[in-house]
Amino acid sequence: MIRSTKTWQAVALTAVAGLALSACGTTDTGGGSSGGGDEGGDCNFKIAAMGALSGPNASIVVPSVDGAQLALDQWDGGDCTVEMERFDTEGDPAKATPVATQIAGDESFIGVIGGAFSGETRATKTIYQDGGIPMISQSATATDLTQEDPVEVFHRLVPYDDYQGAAIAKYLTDEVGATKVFVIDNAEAYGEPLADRVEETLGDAMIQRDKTEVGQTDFAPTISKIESAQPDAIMYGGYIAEAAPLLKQIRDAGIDVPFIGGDGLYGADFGNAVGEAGEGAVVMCPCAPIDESSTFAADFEEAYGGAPGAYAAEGYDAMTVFLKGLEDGARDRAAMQEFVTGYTGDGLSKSIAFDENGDVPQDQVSYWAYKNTGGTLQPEVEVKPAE
Amino acid sequence: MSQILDAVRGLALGERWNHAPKVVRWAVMLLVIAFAFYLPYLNILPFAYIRTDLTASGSDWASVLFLIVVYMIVAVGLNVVIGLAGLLDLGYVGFYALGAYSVAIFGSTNSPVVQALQSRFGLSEDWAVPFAVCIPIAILVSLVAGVILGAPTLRLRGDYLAIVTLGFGEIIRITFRNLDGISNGAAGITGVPVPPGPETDGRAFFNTIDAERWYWLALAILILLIFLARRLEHSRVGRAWLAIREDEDAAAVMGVAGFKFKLWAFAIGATLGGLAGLLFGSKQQYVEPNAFMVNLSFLFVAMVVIGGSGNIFGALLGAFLLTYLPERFREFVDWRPFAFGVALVAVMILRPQGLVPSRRRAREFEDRRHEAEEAAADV
Amino acid sequence: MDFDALISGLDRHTLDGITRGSIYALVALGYTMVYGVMKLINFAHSEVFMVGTWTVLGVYTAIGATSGSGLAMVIGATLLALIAAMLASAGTALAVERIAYRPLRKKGAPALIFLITGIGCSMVLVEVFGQVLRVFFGRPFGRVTVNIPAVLETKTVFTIPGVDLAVSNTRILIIVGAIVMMLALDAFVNRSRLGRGVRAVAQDPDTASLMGVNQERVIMLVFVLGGAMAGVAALLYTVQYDITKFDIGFIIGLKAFTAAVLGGIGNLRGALVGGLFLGIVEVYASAVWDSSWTNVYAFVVLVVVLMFRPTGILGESLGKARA
Amino acid sequence: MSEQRMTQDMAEELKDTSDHDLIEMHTSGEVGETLLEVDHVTLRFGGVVALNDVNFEIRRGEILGLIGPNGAGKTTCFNAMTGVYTPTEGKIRFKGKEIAGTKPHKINHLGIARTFQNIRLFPEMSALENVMVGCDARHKSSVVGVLFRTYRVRPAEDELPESGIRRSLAKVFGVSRHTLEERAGRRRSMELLRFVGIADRAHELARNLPYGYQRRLEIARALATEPELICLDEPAAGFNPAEKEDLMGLIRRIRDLGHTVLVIEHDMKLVLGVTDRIVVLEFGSKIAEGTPDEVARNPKVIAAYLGEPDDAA
Repeated sequence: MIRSTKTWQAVALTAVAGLALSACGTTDTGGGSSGGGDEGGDCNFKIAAMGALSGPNASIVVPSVDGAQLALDQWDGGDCTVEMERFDTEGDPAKATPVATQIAGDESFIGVIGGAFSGETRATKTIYQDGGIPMISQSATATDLTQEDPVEVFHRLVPYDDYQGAAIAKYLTDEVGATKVFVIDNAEAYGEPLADRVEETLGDAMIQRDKTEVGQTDFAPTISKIESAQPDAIMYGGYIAEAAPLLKQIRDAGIDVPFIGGDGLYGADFGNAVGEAGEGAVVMCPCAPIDESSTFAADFEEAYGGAPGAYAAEGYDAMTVFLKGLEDGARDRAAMQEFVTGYTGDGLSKSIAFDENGDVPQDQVSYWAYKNTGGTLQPEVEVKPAE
Repeated sequence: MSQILDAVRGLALGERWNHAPKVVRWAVMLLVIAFAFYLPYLNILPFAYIRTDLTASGSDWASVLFLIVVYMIVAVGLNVVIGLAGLLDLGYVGFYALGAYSVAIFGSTNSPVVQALQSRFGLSEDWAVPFAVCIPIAILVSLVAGVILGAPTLRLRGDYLAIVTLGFGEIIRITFRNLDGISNGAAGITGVPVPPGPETDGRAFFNTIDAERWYWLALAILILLIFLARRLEHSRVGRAWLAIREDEDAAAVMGVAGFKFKLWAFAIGATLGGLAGLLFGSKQQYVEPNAFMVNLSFLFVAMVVIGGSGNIFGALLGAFLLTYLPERFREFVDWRPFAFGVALVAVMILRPQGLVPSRRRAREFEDRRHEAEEAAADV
Repeated sequence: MDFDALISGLDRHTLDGITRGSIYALVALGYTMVYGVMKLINFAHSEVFMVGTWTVLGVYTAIGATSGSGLAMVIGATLLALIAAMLASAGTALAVERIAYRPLRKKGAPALIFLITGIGCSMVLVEVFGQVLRVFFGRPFGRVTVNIPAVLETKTVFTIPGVDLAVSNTRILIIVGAIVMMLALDAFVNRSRLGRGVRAVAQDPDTASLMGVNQERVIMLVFVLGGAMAGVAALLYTVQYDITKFDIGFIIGLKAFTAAVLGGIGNLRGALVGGLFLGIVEVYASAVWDSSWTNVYAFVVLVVVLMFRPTGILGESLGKARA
Repeated sequence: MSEQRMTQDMAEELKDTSDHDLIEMHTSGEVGETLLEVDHVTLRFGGVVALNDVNFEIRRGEILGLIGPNGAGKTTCFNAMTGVYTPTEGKIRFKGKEIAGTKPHKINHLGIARTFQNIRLFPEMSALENVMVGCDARHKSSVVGVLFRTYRVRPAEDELPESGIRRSLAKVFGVSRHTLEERAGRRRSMELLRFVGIADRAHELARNLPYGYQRRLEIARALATEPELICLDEPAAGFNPAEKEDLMGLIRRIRDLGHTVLVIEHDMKLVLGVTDRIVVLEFGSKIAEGTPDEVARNPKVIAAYLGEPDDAA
């Protein structure tokens, strides 16, 4: 309700400013809200969280946005009033661009948490760059986001997929001792490059590669390829929806070799989807187990009624970086951008720093292998692919 | 709802419009167009409430308007195929994808094809096919695709055509997703070129922030296309399409070259779809295969049907509602698809002839309803 | 390209293809029957199947069946799940018919309107499981993949001698189940009085109604029968794949519809032939190349077949063959 | 022309400015020469012989009747002549050119038009539009021409617009063929509707027209394609005697316009009254041919129609 009165004011204001069309740019409504910021001192800002909050992939994104909200709720802002606005993109780049244009055009936004997925980030990072608004992604891991035409405003708390592929390969050779790995991917923007990188790192230790389709549930052709290849480990680059039936069918066929997937499988949903067949399956994730002494898990559970899901800690950290920036006196986007780029500090998920591309510095890249035990993912071992 | 519509009908707008002098009609049309161009700045209460950026978490109004107009172009094209020629095309997204990908593959410096051309002919790394050349390429590619798809399949009966075209849409998407060496596979292509224009404020004229310029561009194209589509509709060609839709065999005996005109309908529809895709890809500056899923084809068909099949203005209204409403009511996040489904079923049951049916279709509909009622009464 | 893999494992791939195709075929029956009688593509049919898979999960949960249950429990749970899935799917199909299609029929709406309404119904049903039920009941509803306990555990029952092909109990159940249901349905339509009504309406609705066939009843019947077959498919599907998901019907529905057209839409035996053919083609092609092109294989085969046989492999025989 | 404009133009069109020049056929052929030749045609479906060595010709400018009892093969013969069936043996030639295997719309372009026994109009198009579809068969404007008005023609003096600027523009740039064709097609269609006597309901949907109007609309639509040969398939079906009388007059007037007419009819009285020559079929074979008088006296024909020489079905 408060919001709507504010909107009325904003609209009225711009309406009075008249039909001098040339004067009001696209930012007119947004400009109004930021004008409203004057009433609460000079520190009245909004932070946007952009990602798939609805649709089939929401479960990977919502916990991280909840984590960010938790960080904001726990923050004592002093003079500052900060609000977080959630922008739903359904994970669809086409739906993300209007959102990004809106955020970039509204000066009261000082930072963006997201994009949660690589596709929408790819589609929107130039918009944020044009708007000069810093972004911290909690989970977009595509390599090209920073390695090909990087933009200054983009930062991320997770290392990119090249490292993940290397980490998986390293785990397979060092921990499993595999020499004949069967690599499968889902032919999508996430799974395929990941599997490519695993293949590259494994070299001769990979015996065969196969591709599947999103939405597929019958993997018989892949199973028969696995049977004749006789691998000693199987790697899958893809998401839970396909991994669950795939793994079940692998086990049904009596193939008992270790199964490992990327962070696309990370989350409580994996155990639910795969059932008993998933026992012992390994999921590689850039997310470190949360320090047991921290109250984060308990707080999160209290606030949102469930254990912190995928990237909740990263979401929390992303928000924390922006809030620290405000504490530090950053009062506009440029200052915030400068602050974020130079930020170092311990976060919930890891110690945070950004290199010149906005990536996690190479020496801090770390992965954890989680083993699915009794339906939940338990941390097994840390893997540092860059070493 | 039907009461409201009846009340609107009571105003007899159509009658008045038809009897208004030509000058008045032109003036009204110009006013409507001027208003459409003014829309991004609409801030007068209470009309400003149609904006999508007033609520928290809203999206940029001009960007939404742009998307609406792009989908309107799609609807105008699909209306030719479905509404006029009566061909059920469930793979329209394929042409939309082809348009978007054509401009990306030839115009982006990040495209594997452009890079291959660069190294083959020793061109600089900044070289790509100019945007102005990409437009005819995109149009030609979609047109040719329309003909290639149409030529073998248009002899099939309606329902078979539906599944074959649906398959075509999927084939296009999967091919773009899997061919890494041409379309950069699943990652898609970034750096899709934008139309040239004078630089303002250190940014390209068509940039990612000033979405209203994109909207105006698309709107201008849309108006031109509506004008052309109406020319077709009220010509020998449009009559041939209707005749084919009504009774293909009788039309053939009356000298209508059925296959030729169906192919034209398909090719014209494909071209418009490609043009819309081109605008979309260019504004987005990024194309990826997942933007072109089958569901989008269903959405397109729903636009044409819900507005009133066979009537350009119905199709425009359908495109507007189905694009605008989900954006306007973003706060309902996860409930939107459910509401969309319920609304679709409800509208179809309450108003099966569409919201603004063509007068022709409306009459046809009344007659059929009477027939159905009489048949029911007989039993 | 690996044709050797295809040739050397031909028996195996054929069995895989038949398994996959059996499910397509059962779902295809629903499309084909409704089409045969109403000349309508029932786009909501994929969700009728989806509802069936959730029903199976519900039954297992309710009676506490898990993998490793005793033989009596396995048989009891499977039979109960079968009946429940058939009822639920048939009920859903009937509900769609009553709520959505019937008013349209009364108003004499053109085919396109039915199509869009079907798509709308499909969205509603998907969202009921993906959103509405989740809001009220929480998990397992929602937009995630859900495990269904493998009550009937996969075991190799026998090995075909000579080719050394292991055949599991679940495969036997799927293939035999599908074929038995098909034969039963075929016999029903061809032999029974109700079935004659179905054929009469399919051939000529006007004449049929003059002959005293109640068209409304026939329409209800085909929705119920098609729905029940989708329910059977749902059980067999869960037996083989052990999962469900709110949008699981989409791809199966698409393939089943393709299979129906491939075999000759409106033709019951065509659904079987089309389903098996499509399943085998997909598996063969995936063995030679990979599965990321699966849908392309399916649709290319469809186009090629339709170019040579414009009304599908067996033609349209439930209704009269139209040129 | 837009649908809206139609309402305004309606009044003008309804004015009876009968102008037969618009709809007259101008052919180069000579009256009496062979137009269509059915040359020993046999047609079998599986084991059934539908036509057995049927042999006759249609001469330019005549009204030929094709009669026979039900199932005699009239419609089969008719379908073979309009390209629906290909003869098993024998040839069908139109102006010396074999027509078997030619697509229906090409046959129309050759100069053969037909009506249907069970009326097949375009029900959701107006009567005028139905006829305009027929006119379009002779029109040339292409899709590109319609879209961009590329093909310009220099209009005749009386085709120029009246007002000043438009007139000068038209003089300089010409007028698009589409515009001229559209205008001509419209006028011709109206004239045809007047000719068959249904101009008063030109703007009504075909499906809403009364039965008799629909029959006559079908004839107008067929005439619009400027056929040298027009085939009427049981045009009197369902007509009362007065209507039949009108129809006979219409058929004669069609011939007077320059068309050759083939009438397939059940009704002996109508056929005897209007035709120049008659071909009689029975069980797929020709049993008689000649003038109405000859045929009426032919014992085989009388036997075939035994008991119903004046079939008024």
